[in-house]
Amino acid sequence: QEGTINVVSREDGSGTRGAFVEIVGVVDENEDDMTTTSAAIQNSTNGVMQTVAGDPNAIGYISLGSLDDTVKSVTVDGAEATPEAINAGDYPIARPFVVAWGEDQSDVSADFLTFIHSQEGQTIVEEEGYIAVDASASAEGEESSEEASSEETTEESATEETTEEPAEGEESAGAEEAASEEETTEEETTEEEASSEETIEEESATEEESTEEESGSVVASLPSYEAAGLEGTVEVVGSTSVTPVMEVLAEEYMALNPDVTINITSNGSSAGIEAATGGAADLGMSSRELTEDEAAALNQANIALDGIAVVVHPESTVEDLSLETIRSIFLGEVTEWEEAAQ
Amino acid sequence: MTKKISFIKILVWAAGLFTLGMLLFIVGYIFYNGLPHLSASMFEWDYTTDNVSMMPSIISTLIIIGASLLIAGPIGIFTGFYLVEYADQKSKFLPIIRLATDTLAAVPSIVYGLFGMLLFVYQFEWGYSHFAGILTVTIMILPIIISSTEEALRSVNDSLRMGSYGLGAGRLRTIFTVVLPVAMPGILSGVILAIGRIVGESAAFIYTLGSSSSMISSLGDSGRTLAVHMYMLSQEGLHVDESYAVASILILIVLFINGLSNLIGNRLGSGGK
Amino acid sequence: MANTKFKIKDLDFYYGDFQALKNINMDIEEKVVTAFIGPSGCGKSTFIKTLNRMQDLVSYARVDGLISLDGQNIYEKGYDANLLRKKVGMVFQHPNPFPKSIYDNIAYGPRTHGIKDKTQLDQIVEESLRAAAIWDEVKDKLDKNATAISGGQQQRICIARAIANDPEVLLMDEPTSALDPISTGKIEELISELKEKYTVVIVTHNMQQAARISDKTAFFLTGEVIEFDDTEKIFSNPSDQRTDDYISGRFG
Amino acid sequence: MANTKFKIKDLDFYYGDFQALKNINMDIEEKVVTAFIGPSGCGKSTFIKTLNRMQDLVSYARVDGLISLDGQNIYEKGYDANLLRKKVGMVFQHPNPFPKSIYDNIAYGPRTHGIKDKTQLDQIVEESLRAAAIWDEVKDKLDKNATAISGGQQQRICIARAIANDPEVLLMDEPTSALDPISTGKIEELISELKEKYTVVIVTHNMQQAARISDKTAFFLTGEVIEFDDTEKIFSNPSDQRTDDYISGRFG
Amino acid sequence: MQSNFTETFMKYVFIVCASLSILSIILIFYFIFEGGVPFILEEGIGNFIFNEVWRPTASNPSFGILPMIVGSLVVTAGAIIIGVPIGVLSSIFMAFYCPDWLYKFAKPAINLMASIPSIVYGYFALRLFVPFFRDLMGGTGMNIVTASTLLGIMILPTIIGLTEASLRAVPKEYYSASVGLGADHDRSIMRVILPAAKSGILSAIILGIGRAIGETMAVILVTGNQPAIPNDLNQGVRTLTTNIVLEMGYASGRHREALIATAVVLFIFIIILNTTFMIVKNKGGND
Ligand SMILES: Nc1ncnc2c1ncn2[C@@H]1O[C@H](COP(=O)(O)OP(=O)(O)OP(=O)(O)O)[C@@H](O)[C@H]1O
Ligand SMILES: Nc1ncnc2c1ncn2[C@@H]1O[C@H](COP(=O)(O)OP(=O)(O)OP(=O)(O)O)[C@@H](O)[C@H]1O
Ligand SMILES: [Mg+2]
Ligand SMILES: [Mg+2]
Repeated sequence: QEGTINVVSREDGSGTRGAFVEIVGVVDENEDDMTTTSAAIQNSTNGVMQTVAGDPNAIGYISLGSLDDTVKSVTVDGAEATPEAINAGDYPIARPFVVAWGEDQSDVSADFLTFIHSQEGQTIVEEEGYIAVDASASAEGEESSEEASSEETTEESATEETTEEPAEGEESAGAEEAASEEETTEEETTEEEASSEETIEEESATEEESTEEESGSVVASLPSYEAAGLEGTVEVVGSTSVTPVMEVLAEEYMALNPDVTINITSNGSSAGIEAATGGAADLGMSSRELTEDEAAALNQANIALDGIAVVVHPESTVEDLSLETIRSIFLGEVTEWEEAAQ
Repeated sequence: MTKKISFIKILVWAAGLFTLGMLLFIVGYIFYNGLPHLSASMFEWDYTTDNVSMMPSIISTLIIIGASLLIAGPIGIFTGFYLVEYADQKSKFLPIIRLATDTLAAVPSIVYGLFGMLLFVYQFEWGYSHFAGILTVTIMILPIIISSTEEALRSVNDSLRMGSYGLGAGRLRTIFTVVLPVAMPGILSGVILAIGRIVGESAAFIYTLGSSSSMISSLGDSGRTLAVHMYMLSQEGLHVDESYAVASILILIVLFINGLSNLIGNRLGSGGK
Repeated sequence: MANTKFKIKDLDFYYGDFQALKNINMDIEEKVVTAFIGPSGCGKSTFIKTLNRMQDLVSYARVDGLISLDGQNIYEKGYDANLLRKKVGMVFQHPNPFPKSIYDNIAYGPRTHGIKDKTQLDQIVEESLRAAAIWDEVKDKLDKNATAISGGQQQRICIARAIANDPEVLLMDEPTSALDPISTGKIEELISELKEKYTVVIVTHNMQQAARISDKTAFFLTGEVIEFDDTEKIFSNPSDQRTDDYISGRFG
Repeated sequence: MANTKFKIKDLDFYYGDFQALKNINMDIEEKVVTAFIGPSGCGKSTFIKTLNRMQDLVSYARVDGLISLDGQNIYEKGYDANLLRKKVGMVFQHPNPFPKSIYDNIAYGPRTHGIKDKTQLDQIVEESLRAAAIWDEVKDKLDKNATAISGGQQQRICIARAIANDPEVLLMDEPTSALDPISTGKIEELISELKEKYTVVIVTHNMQQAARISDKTAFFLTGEVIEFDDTEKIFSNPSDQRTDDYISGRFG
Repeated sequence: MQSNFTETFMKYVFIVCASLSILSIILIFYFIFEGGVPFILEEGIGNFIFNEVWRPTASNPSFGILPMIVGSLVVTAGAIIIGVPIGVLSSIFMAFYCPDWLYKFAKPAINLMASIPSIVYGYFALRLFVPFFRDLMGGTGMNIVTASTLLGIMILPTIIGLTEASLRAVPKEYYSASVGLGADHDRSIMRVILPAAKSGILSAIILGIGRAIGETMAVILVTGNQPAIPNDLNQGVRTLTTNIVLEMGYASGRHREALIATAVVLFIFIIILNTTFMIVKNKGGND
C-alpha cells in the first residue's frame, strides 16, 4: 500500500472518537484529543464507512457492530476485532454503553433495567454483536477480567476515572437477524447467538462459539428474568449508538410485558442525559462517560461493551497495524502508507 | 454574428439540459438504489428493528403536514388578507411584516431546529414531541404561505372587488366569497411548496421532533418524519439499502403531491378564469 | 322635468395632494339618462365613483362638499355605504362578472342583503336577466360560469347583477367601450329601456353614443364641469368653445 | 402620386384556425401617410404587423398571399427578417422604451446592426432625437433612464429609436392613444414632418386624427378592407355605407 | 348581511395573524441570542470570531469559529460561482428557449429538485462527486470544490424559480420593441430582457446564497469538516451549520453554548444577507 494516508475521523464529542483516542492514545499529556486537523470528519458510522469504502488510501474507525464487507477491518497487534477477542482481552479498542436515570425511578423502568441485566437481556446484547456485562459483578466493585476495556464495566471505576474516554457505540448490523431469532434462542442462548453474528467474518462463527465458552461469557452466570406483569410507559432517550441494541431489548421486553410501552428517542448522548436529569426520560442512553456533574445527579449502569474496528478500503493491502502505528497515523505523525507499513 | 447566435443558444441549452440531467441523474440514482429494496414489510404498522417499517414515519409525516397546515394555513392566509385587503399600503407596519416574513424565510433550518429545541423542548418542557416539531415547522412554512397568498390576492383583478363592493357587499363578504376563490390556486401552490419543505426537512426535526421510531399514540410523543427516518437508517450504515428505499418513497410522494397540485390548480384555474 | 335624485354642491375631490375634481355643482334628475363626456383623465370616473362612495376604498382620497341622494347627505357620518351601493348600482368599463355561475352572479347582491329564500332568488334572477335583455340567451345555462360567455353578454350579466339589487340609480362607467358594435347596440337599446325605471348616469368616450342615448350631458375638462345641459343643446349649440372643440374632434 | 412601397396581394391571415385577415389587397405608396381605421378587433394591428413580419413571433400564426416591399416578397424563403425590421421600423401603442439610458435606447438599433464607433453613434443619436423633435428636451439627460420621463416624451424616444435605424418605412400602431392631448399634438405634428423622408403607416382609433394627418385611409371591418381611398374622399364621401356608419359614430 | 361588529372583529383577527410572524421572528431572535450571546460575551467577541482554534472538548477548551466562518464563506462563494451562471442560463432556457413539450416536464422537474431532501443530495454527492474530485484533485475528495459543486447544484431550483419569474415579468413590449428594431431572439433576450430583470435576478442570487449558507445535512457529508482554515482548494472545510449539527448531539455545558453561539453568528450572516436583499428589492422597485 502506498500514497498519502487519508485519515477519517468522527466528530469531536462523539463517543466513538472519545473512546478511540483515549485507548489508542491519540492524546497529549493533558489527555486532550490530538487527532490531526487534516482528518476528514464524518458524523456518522455510515459516513465513515462510505468514505473509506470509496477511497483506497483512507483509514477510519467504526463500531464493531456496523462492520460489513464494504470496508476491511485490520487486525491490531495481530488481534482480530471480534467480541471474543475483546472478551479475551486481546483486542484493545472497546468502550461501554451506559444508561442513566434520576432519583425517582419508576417500577417499570427498574424492571426494564433488571431485564437488560438479566441472562435474557445480555443474551440479546451478545446477539447484537456487543459484549455482555455483569451488573451484579460491577455492583460489588469486582472486575471480572483484566481486559483493557473491562475497567469501564463498573459504575465505580467509571465515575472514578472521569477523564476516561467518553464512549459512544454504533448500531449493530446484527439487529435484524438477531431480532428474528430471538424467539428460538430463548433456551440455548449461548450457542444460538454465536451463529447469528452476521457482522463478523463468517469463518469465525464456529471459532467464536468455542472462544466464548473458553473465555467464559458472563451470560450463563446471570440471573434469569421473570416478567413482573407491570404496566406503564418507559421513555428512553439518548445516544444514537446505543439505540439499535436498546430497540431490540425493548421489543423483547414488551413481548414479555404486553402492558408496557417503551418509547425510544435517539438524539445523542448529551440530549439523553439532559432528558434523564430533567425527568423527561426514565432512562438516558449514553455512549460516553458521564461528567462529574452529571454523575452526581444521576445513577448509571453499563449495559454492554462495544468494540471499535479500524477499517481501510477492502482492496487495501494493509492487514495489520500496531496500536502505536495507528496512534501515529491519527496524530498525523505518519502520513504515508509506506511509512505505516514498516 | 451568426456564430454568436449559435453560441448563446448552445450555452443556454447546455445549462438547461445540465440542470435537468442532474435532476434525472439524482432521481435515477435513488430509484436504482432504492426501488429494488422496497418490500411489503417496510409498510407494516409497527416499527421493529427487523422490518424497519416506515409506516410510523409516514403517519407522523402526514400528521405533521396536516397539523402545521391547519395552523399556518389560516394564519398565513389571514396575514395575506391583512397585507393586501386591509393594510394601508403606505403604512409603516407593512414593511415590518415584510421584513419579518422575509427573514423567517431565510432562517436556515438548523437555526429553526435549535430554536424549537430551546423554546418548545426545553423552555416549555414538552420534550421531543410532535407538538414541538409541528410548531417549529409551522413557523418555518408561515412565510411561504404568506407570500404566496399575498401574491395570489394581489393578482386578483381589482375589478372583481369593485364589482362586489359596488353591489353593497362588505369587506369580509367580498374577501371570502369573491377574492378568496379566485386566489385559491395561487394559495394552494404555496401550500404545496410548504408541504415540499416539510417533507424534505430534517435538521429542524431532529432537534424538536426527536427520532423515535415507534408509532405515534399522542402528539406529545417523539417521532420521526420520512426524511429523518431515512437519515436515521443511513446513519449507522446498517440499513443503507432501506434508506434509499425510503428516499424513493419520499420522491414518489413529492411527485404525487406536485401532480395533485397541478390537477387541483387546473380544476380551480379553469373555474376561475 | 322630474325630481332631483342627486344634488352635488361645491364638490372638491383629492387623490392625496392631487385635486381631481374642482368645485362641481350639478343636479342629476330622476329617471333620466345623464351622460358624462370629456377627454381621458378629466375626472369622469372619479366623479361617478363619488356618487356611490366607491372612493371610500381609496385610502388617500378626500371628498369636500356635499352630495345628497334624495335629500340626504351620503357622506354624513353613520350613512351606511353598503346600503348606498345597493341603492346606487354600478356597471364598470370592463365586464367583471365573478368567476361563478351566472345564477350566483345575479344572486350575489340579494344574498348579500339577506335574501336566502330559493324561490324568491329564482324569481329575482329571472326578472333581472329579463330586464337586462339577456334571459333568452342564458336561461339554459344559468349554472355555467359567467366568465365563459362573450364580452357583450358578460356586460349585460353585470347590468343584470346590478338590477338584481333593486337599485334606484345605475352608474355606468364606459359600459360599452370594451365591446363590439353589435353588443354595444344591444346595451344602448337596453339603457333606453332602463330609464323608465331607473336613474341612469353614464360615462362615455363615444360622443355619438352620448348623443344617441342621453337626455342630459355634462362635459368635463381637467376636473371641472365645463358645460352641463340638455344633450341636444350640447351637441348642436354648445355655449363653451372648449365643448365645441372637443365635440368636433379638435382634441382628445 | 408616388412609387408603390408595399404591394399586398390576396393576403389571408390566420391565428390558428381563426382567420383574422381576409383577402387583403392594397398598395401602400412611398412617402405618404396611410391610416388604418376600424372598430376594435377588426385586424388593424394584425395587418400592420404582417408588414414587418412581427407575426413570425406568434408561433401559431399563418400568412397566405403576397406582401412585397420594393418589389421583393418579404415572406420569401431566405429573406432576412431582421434586416426587414431595420428597414421597416415600428412604434407601438404603449411607449416601450427599454429600461436603459436614453442614449442606449437610441443606439440599440445601430449597435444591433453592427455600428460600434462612438462618434458615429453619437451623431446618429443626436440626429434621431432631433428628427423625433425631442432633442432639446432630453439633450442634457441622455444618460438618464428612458423610463423616467413623461409618456409623451417616451413615445417620441421610441420614434427616435426607430428612426435611428435609418428605416424606409415607419409603422405606428395607435401611437398616441395612451397620450395626453398636448403630447398627441406634438406627435401628430412630427408625423407630418416625417412623411418627407419616410413612408408612414399609422393605425388609429381617433377618426379625427386620421382625417388630420393621413393622405390615404383604409377602413377595416372584421378582417376585411371595406374601403381604401384618399383620406378626403373617405371622410367626406365614403362609397360604402358601413364606412359612413362607422365614421359618423353609429357603431364602434 | 355582515354586521359591523364582525367586520371589525375579523379585521383585528387579521391584524393579530399578521403580527404573529413578527412575534415569531422576535422569539427566534430572542431564544437563539439568549442561548448564544452570553457565551460570546464571556468568551470575548474577538476571541470567538477571530480565534482559529476549535477544540471544544480539550481540557483547556478553545472555541474559535474563524475556520467555520471562512469555511462557510468559501464554500458559499464556490456555490455562487458554479450555481449562478448555470442557474441564470437555465432560467433563460426555461423562459425563452425551452420547447413547450419539454417545458411541461422541466417545470415540475425543477420544482421537484427543490423538494428533494438535502440528505439525498448529500449521499448522492458522497458516492459520486467525492470519488470524482478525488481522482481529479487528489486528497480525500471531500473538499471545497466538492462542497461548492454540490451546493451550486442545490441552489439551482431557488435561483431558477425566481429568475425565471422575473424574466417572465419583463414586459413583452421590450422584446417586441427589440425585435422590431431588427435584433434577433438571442440579442433581444441578452441585451434587453436580461438587464431589465436584473434586480429580480439579484434577489434570486441573494436567496440562493442564503440557501447555500444555511444548508447543513448535505454539506456535512462532503466537506471533510476539518475545523481549520484551508489554504488549498483540495482541502476540506467546516461550515457554521455543519459545526452545529456535528457536535450538538454530544455537546454539553459550554460546548453546547458555543454551538448555539455559532448559530448566532450564522443568524447574523443571514440578517446581513436579508438586509442586502431588501435594499436590492427596493432599488429594483424604484427604477
Ligand atoms: N386611484 C387614483 N389615485 C391617484 N390618482 C388617480 C386615481 N384615479 C385617477 N387618478 C387621477 O385622477 C385624474 C382623473 O382620473 P379619472 O379616472 O377620473 O379620469 P377619466 O375622466 O375617467 O379618464 P378616462 O376617460 O381615461 O377613464 C387623472 O389625472 C388620474 O390620473
Ligand atoms: N395573438 C393572437 N392570437 C389569437 N388571436 C388574436 C391574436 N391577436 C389578435 N387576435 C385576434 O385577431 C383579431 C384581430 O385583432 P387585432 O389586434 O388585429 O385587432 P385591432 O383591429 O388591432 O383591434 P384594436 O383596435 O382593439 O387594437 C381579433 O379578433 C383578435 O382577438
Ligand atoms: Mg375613466
Ligand atoms: Mg390593435
